[in-house]
Amino acid sequence: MILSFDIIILIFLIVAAIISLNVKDLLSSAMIFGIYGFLICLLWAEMGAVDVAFTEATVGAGVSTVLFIATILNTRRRSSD
Amino acid sequence: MNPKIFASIAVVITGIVLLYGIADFPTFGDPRSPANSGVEGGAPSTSLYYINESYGDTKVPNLVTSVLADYRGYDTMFETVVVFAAGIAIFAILRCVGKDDGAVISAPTKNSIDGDHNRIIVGMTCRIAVPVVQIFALYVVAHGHHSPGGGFQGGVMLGASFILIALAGNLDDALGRFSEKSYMALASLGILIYAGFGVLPQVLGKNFLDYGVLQKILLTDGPEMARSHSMLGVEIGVALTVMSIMFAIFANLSSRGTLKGGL
Amino acid sequence: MVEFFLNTVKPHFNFWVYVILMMIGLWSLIAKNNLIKKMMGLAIFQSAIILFYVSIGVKDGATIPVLEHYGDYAEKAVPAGPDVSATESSPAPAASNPADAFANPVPHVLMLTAIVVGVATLGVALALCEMIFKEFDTLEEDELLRKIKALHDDA
Amino acid sequence: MLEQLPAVILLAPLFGALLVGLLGLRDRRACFPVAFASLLIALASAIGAGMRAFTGGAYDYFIGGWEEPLGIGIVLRIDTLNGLVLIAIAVVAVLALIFTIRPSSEKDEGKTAYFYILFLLLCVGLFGITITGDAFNLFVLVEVSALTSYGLVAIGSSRRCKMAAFHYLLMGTVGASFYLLGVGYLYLKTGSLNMQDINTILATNAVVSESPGVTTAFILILVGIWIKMAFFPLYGWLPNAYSYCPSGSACLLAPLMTKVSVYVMIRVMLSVFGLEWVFGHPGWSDLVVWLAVIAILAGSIMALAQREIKRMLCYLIVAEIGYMVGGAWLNDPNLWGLTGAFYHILADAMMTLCLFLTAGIFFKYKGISEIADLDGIFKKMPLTSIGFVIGALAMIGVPPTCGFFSKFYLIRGGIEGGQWEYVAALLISSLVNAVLFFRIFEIAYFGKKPAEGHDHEHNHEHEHNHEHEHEHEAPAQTTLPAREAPLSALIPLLAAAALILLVGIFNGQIVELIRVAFEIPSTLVSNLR
Repeated sequence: MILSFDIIILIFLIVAAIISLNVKDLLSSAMIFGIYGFLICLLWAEMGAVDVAFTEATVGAGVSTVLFIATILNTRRRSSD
Repeated sequence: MNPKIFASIAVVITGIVLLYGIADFPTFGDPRSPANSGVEGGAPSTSLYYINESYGDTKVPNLVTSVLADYRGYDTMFETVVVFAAGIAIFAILRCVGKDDGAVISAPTKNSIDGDHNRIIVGMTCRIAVPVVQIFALYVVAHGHHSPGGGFQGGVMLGASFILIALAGNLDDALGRFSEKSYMALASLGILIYAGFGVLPQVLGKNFLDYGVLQKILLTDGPEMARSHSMLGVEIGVALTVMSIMFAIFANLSSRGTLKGGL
Repeated sequence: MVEFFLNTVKPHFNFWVYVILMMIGLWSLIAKNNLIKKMMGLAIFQSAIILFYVSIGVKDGATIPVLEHYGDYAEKAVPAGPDVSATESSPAPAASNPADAFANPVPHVLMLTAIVVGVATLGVALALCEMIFKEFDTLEEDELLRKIKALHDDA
Repeated sequence: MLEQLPAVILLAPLFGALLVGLLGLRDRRACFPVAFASLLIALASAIGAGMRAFTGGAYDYFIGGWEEPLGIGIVLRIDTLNGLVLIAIAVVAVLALIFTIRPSSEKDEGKTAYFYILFLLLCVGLFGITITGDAFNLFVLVEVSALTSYGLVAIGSSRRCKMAAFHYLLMGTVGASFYLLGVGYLYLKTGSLNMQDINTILATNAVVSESPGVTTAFILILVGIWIKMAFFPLYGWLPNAYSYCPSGSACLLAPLMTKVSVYVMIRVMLSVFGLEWVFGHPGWSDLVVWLAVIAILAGSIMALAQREIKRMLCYLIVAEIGYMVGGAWLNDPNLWGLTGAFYHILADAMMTLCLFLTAGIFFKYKGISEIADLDGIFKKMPLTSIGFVIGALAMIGVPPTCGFFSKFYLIRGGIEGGQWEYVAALLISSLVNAVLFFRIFEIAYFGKKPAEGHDHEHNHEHEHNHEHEHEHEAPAQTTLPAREAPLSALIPLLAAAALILLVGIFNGQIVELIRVAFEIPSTLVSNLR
């Protein structure tokens, strides 16, 4: 664990979370959510939880984003907030 | 009530409760914290036990795998059941057999920028990538004992390779390789393998999931290697279920339950 | 301010961030109008909990919980077992406790489960979103509630 | 072989679900026999495992054989309390399954198999929740039961059940997440996940048990469980989810989900934190009892305002949860409140099953979902009406039924604990139930006054049918001749009614079994005072 690295990723995480929740275009929002997933995966790796990082990379950043995009393409892309 | 005001109140109250609890936490990264080395009055720390003894018990160097698949294997079995249940719930919600809802579901028109040339490039790349992804996924499943990885990660990657086929070509291609019948059967089979490794020791007179006694069947030298091999079997079961369900969820979501057309 | 940060926040920085992330998730879960945005809030909420758990298991200067990455520790560790439990109960633990070289594997195991449960929930929720869209042709909560109320009044 | 029973309880429905997945999708006629057989095996092993605990006391089952040191593996712990709950779950599941034997839907063939798979997996989850001795394992099993119940709510094809299921999913996930977070706080302070181990640490190590982290953990776990059980301010999801889902699902979900959550709350108070710790915080008990009082009153009043049978029953569930939570927190010296609350879990499971079965029969075979349409139903369906009357009398609290005895114990606890507001709320709620059900009896027995106008009524029914066109189970024509419900519906209903009477008559024995488990804590609490 490297504390400065830790702090930087955590701040990026908060930024990514806020942006992905506030973008009105859901497809962009889903992509930024994918970025959030990869940042958090990086964080797990940095904290020594490699198995969790691996799972997060495949599940959180990969499959979740694909599922979001599949749903958004089948419903509506714009959101009111 | 305006949801924003309600949300703010709920968030502030929860935040205060959580921060109140944080105040007396051990310092971040402290190896002597209760979680990392136990407290007085309780049983010896499980964490230290796993680090010190699990290699002797199971001969698996990756502690996460040995804890996941053996000591807490019961959890992992139900985690697989959760995935299976989610898959079934999604089929129950979305799947509509033979009912063509023409009004709502029309095969989405392909993007105009996405001409034939792009499809050839994407298709060829995919054709090269998919076998590599699958081989790597199998490696991840099999090598989970020695390096990060295991049934879940490998299973999700295998599922993702089929999702890749569906995304690059179309869903029918992917379903031609991995049909509805086969993913249902494989998903059930995966849990059956896992639970089977649990029931076999019961037949041999030990408790559920007590792999050590399987040395009689697996013909290993000593219960440790029997545990190690059984964990591999269990991981394969997990991988099968996760692979099938991940692909099935995508197939149902992308085609709104018709399993035709796709994205 | 700086002092507060160094004394109170920095030793628990991960825990503070987890609370912030969790509150972001919880707020959007309740206040956002779009169902898919709600689901993103829920996913962030769950990842905050995972952050909390993983932070529990971190040890300063420890490596990943795979024994081979520490030379031949795996062979040494087995006979060293009883000694370790002896040092653990003593008030001033020896700095050379070999178990300190590895992160605590338990939270990692638990969180593998939680991540998979999270994605399973997400899948079910998105399937419900698609069905709701098919029935009501919208995913905005206020419109949905209006349409459902109209349905109720008709009946 | 007998010592393997705790695992068999879970494995039988699990294998049943997989078998339905393999066979049932090809031939839907295979679904019911497989499911029924696996649940019967589960019932038999639940009785076996329970009897062993009733006669020989609590015992542990170590998964994987990991006994030493405590907490490295996962342990299943069976004592008299969860022995009773196990048997109740198995009985309710078997009866609810018989009710589903005739799926009236002709379309959507695949859904029959999915329904039975979800049904069996829900039973797996509930059995697992009941017997586990590991705090994190409880979370995993809660998620098994939660995901399957979302599926069971959404499987109907009514337009509103999807939205109800979505809200249920959001609330359920938040509740489970709070529980998970609470377990995380506990793990951080104690370094253990085993319930028994945590209990020992909190009892012996004052530094840990008095730290803010443990208090926060308790609050988080409690709030999480309250969301799951729809306790008063957090009940929003329940009425929609249970009234818009198909009758077959409702008969399983309504009696079991909330009751098992109450059981989890009692288990957490009793076996994880310990009653001494919980009631050692002055003011908490009063606060929760007041919340319960509000829950009881609010649930009863909202039930009065409902026109639909199922929705009325849903609000009654909210009130009944108030009974149980309040009873568990009464903190009376002899623990009669806790005893009553636990007895009420069993009693309420049977009562709710009976009433939801009746509501299901009325809807499925007569197409009736509103109270006003029950008009003269007693003459048309005499046997169904017997079941309904017994369920209703139990809900009101008339002596030979179990509802009377649970209220008796709860009120005794309230009086001994000096919580008069709780006693008053219980009595008011019984009165409201009496008003509610006697109003229904009047309509169902005498029929409606002619002054109400026949035209209006017909109109009403017509619209009503129109609305439910999309329902998974298409209601039968309302103009059917007077005909009793088929045996597949009558057997579970009359069995549930008989069980209401049996649980009532044998209340002495059951309460004795419950108090065996409270024995040690009860002396501690009386010493405290």
